[in-house]
Amino acid sequence: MSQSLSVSLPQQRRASGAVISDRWFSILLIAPAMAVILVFALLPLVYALNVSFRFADLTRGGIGDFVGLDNYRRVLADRAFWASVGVTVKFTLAAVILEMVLGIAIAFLIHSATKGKGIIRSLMVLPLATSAAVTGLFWRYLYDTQFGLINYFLGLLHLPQPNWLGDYTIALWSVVLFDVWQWTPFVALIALAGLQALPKEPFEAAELDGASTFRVLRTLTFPMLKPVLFLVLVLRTIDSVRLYDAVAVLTRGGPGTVTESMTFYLYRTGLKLFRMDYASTMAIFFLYAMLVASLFALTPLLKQFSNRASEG
Amino acid sequence: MTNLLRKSLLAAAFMASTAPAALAQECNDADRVPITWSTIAGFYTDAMAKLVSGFEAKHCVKVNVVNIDNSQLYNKQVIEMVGETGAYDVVTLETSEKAEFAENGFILPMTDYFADKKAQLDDVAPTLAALTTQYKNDTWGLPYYTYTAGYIYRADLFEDAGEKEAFKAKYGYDLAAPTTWAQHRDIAEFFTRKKGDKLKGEELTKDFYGIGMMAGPFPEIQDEMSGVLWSQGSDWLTDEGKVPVDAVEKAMNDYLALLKFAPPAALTVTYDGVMNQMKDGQIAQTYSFFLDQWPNAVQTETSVPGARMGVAEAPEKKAYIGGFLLAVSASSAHPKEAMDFVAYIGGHDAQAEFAKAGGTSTLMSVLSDPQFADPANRTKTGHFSTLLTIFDSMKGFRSNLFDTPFGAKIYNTMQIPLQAAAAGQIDARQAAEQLAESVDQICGGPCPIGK
Amino acid sequence: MSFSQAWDAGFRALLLYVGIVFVWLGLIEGLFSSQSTSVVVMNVVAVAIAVAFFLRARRRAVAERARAEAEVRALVEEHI
Amino acid sequence: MLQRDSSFAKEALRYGLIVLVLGFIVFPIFWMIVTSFKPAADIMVSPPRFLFTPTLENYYHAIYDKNFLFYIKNTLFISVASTILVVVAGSLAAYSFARYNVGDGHILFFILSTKMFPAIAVILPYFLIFRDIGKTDAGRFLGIGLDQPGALIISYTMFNLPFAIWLLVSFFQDIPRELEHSARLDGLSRLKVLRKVVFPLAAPGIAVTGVFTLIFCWNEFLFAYILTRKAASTVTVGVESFFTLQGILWGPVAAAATISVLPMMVFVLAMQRYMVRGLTFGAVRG
Repeated sequence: MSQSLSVSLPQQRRASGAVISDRWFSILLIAPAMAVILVFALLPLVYALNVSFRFADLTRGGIGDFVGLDNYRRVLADRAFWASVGVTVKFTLAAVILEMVLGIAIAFLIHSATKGKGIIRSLMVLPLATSAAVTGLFWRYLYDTQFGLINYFLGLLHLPQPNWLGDYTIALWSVVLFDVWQWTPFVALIALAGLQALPKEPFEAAELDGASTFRVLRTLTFPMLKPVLFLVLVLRTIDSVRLYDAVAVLTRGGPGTVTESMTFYLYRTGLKLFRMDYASTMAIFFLYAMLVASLFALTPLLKQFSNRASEG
Repeated sequence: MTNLLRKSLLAAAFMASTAPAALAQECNDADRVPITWSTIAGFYTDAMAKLVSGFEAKHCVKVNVVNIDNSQLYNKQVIEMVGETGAYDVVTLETSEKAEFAENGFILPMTDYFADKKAQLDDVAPTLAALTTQYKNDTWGLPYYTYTAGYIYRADLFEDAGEKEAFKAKYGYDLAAPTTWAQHRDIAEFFTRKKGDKLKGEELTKDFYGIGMMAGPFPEIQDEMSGVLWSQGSDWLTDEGKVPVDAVEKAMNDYLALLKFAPPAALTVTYDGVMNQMKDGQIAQTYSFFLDQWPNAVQTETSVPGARMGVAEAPEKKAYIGGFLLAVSASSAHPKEAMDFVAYIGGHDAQAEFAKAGGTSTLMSVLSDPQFADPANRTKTGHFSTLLTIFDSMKGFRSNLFDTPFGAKIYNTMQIPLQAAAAGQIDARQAAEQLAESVDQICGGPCPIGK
Repeated sequence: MSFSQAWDAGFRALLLYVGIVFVWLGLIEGLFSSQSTSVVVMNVVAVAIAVAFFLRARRRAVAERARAEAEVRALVEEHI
Repeated sequence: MLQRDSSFAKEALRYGLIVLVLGFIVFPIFWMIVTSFKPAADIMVSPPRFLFTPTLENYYHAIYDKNFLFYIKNTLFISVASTILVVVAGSLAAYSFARYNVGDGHILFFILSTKMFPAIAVILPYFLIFRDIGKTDAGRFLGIGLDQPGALIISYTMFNLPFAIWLLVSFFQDIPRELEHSARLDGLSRLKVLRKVVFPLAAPGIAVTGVFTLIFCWNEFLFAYILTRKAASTVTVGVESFFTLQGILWGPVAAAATISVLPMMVFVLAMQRYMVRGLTFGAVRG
């Protein structure tokens, strides 16, 4: 991964006669974290790999015989699995795009506000501090067609009153809306912090040159914000793909399976049907897809990390 | 049931529950054997605490009650069983889960334990006992609560002269609690009104619906449909362990026909939603509905002026028979004490106490106790007599769903196609076929039925 | 080829191997009448492709290293 | 940027929009808090009631009948302990990655990829691991086992470390090496340099990481639910105890939810000023 030719820099740095070398020091520093991660990440992975090649219905005798690749064949041929992949992709695209666009827009809106920034920011933090499992419940209450406030207000305005969570054509979008509510402030706050951290000089120079607002945005603001926005994008994507809480509390995958995300299907297979073999196999597919995706998404970030780390 | 028989049952039950009293005379807190009971959260908590201390007074045992949300109870218990942790000594099982726990050795048979307590066993409503405690000729515990379904309706609407007249004029027969599903549909249609229409001669300030239904993403949709399916003489599983696609399709179509008269929230709620709609005066009747909710439903009489609630047997005299079975975990370190606890909670004294608090008892001696038929107790136990009728009508009934060790998994999956059809995503035929397919997948072929 | 580069190439080759297995099981296996033949052929193909990928990465790394060394040498010579 | 040509109308429009956005963000939480003060008879009614006699009944029920503060206490202990572990272990590791580039990015990638494995797939192995650890003497001594706080603390530490390390690496890279070099030349040991120079400079980043970790731990449900039974249950699990057979007790749920959200809100609000600089994750450099 590293393109730098690691010539003989370390020797130079070992100037001050320490007890241990830099190399050992650096390894000692990561040791505590690695110990935890190795045990609690690798053991479950080994377990899942093992189980994915076996028959394993936990309610019937636990982990059983070796069955070769049968679980993989079955998962690949499982329509419900692919449907859940579709739901996850749809949800992730919709939620992440909406959150990024709205979040950035809100950040600009607040950034140029002259007064009350502190209080605005304080209020924006609130959804982040709550758990989807709890606030989701109250969104269910808001969405309710008989008692919910949303339809009540729509009724007052003589607008159509959709069955937010019961209509199979919009249930997924209602889950997206909930996610947007919870996470747009996160994007907005980070984008706002990014905006505020931007250096003043280039913008003053651009102003002197008489550059248009749009040109400033395109050539100065966005390029400078890009790293932080990219980071937020990656964070939100990883979280959205693992969508579970919101679905569990709002729709439980329903109506039918229209909101059944991959992780919810995984939950149903693993913790309702107790077919750990399929569940583990699906988890491995999931991991595989994420690894391939992150190889593309994260390599630039990691390269940046290691380049900066090996710079003197 | 004659008076004499009841008295002898009472006496037997009394003896069974008082016998060990002498043993526990000298008991230090340190000597108490700890047992843990996993049960449903918020389940008559106060009454249960009293019952538990009643048990602790007689036995040298400390009972630890763990409350779990109903929708998570099954998987939480299975995980502890599979892990053989012994964390739960007494588990709480839904009717469809019994066969799985019994077949896979998660719970201990109590046949021997009850060998000399036959009278207590016989006191459990026989219909309920057959479905909840029996599997492959063994007894697996005692049910301590039943949510057997019936029919709950707004009696004040049914007795209103104007409504009666209008109904008769429209349908040609008298408005009364329905005895067939066709009548039930007519009533649902009849009472469906828009805001501004008149109900009982008064103008409605909000939409009114003919029926409240539980088509949300919860297993209760199949409880509702069970009554319809069973009254057709069919079942969720044939004796060959297959889903009868045609019968399910028909039941599904009946269900869809009724759903037109239910509030839109029917697609997102379960029984508590229906009760909220009832208490807010939005619906006229239920479908096949859990009678244990009667104390809840009666609150409509205070929240809706002029309302009076009625309870009856479900149309065609068939409805879901449900009960929470108390069973003893195979990994329990103290099975003897755990069994004593099961016998105590399912026994007459505790059940009578429980009924006073509004719990729906499973014992004939309690259900038929005259004190609970007293009009003064109507708001808590007004449904007991109806329950007795239902048990009587359904005597000898068995469902293959409760006799297959895959019952729990099927039960946790079947709402998916049914609900998809209710939401209009697929039609009844597709739902039945999808159900057949997923049941086939769960069982890996035809489901074994253990009789 | 440094250890780091070998690791990287090896990891990618492994992902490639697994990917081929998944695609094979999902799309190609149906064309075979015997499952065991399919599995054997699949493994041969997947291993061949993964190894080829690794070797290519190795060749590139070696070439790049040689080029870089040549550049350094040139620079050093210039300075002298 | 836009300030220079802002007229009054424009400013009014801006604040109008801001109020709209804030309304959307705050309203659901506001409604939850309102519900927590409603008598049971005023909650599930149509049309919704905006005027009612406030009551503390729901809080009474949540705190006294359901002993909700017990869950708060558990959660507080577990979350704070996990956060401390994550911040300490994460900072050390992140510094190592940032300065010494251990593993040339591969270990960092591996650490990140552990976050990609779905939690639901690891929950049963975790259950079995903690069951077995709990049976050993060490497990009993350290309180690591099913239904003990240690199991959750370790799980949460594991789940937050990748994210934490990732965030922290960029903060440490922002610290000029020259400072460390001169400190070293002044004769400070490497650990002293870490403590006296590096960590104080990276404080905003560490704070942000800590805040996110704490929020995650506080709000986590699945692990808390599977790995605990009663003694170590956390607030998210505790809220479930209001889902009764008579239906969801909306008033008490709202009260419990308000109580459980409150500490987080206060904490986040208190940290908010401090967080602003940290929130850029060191990714924006002037």
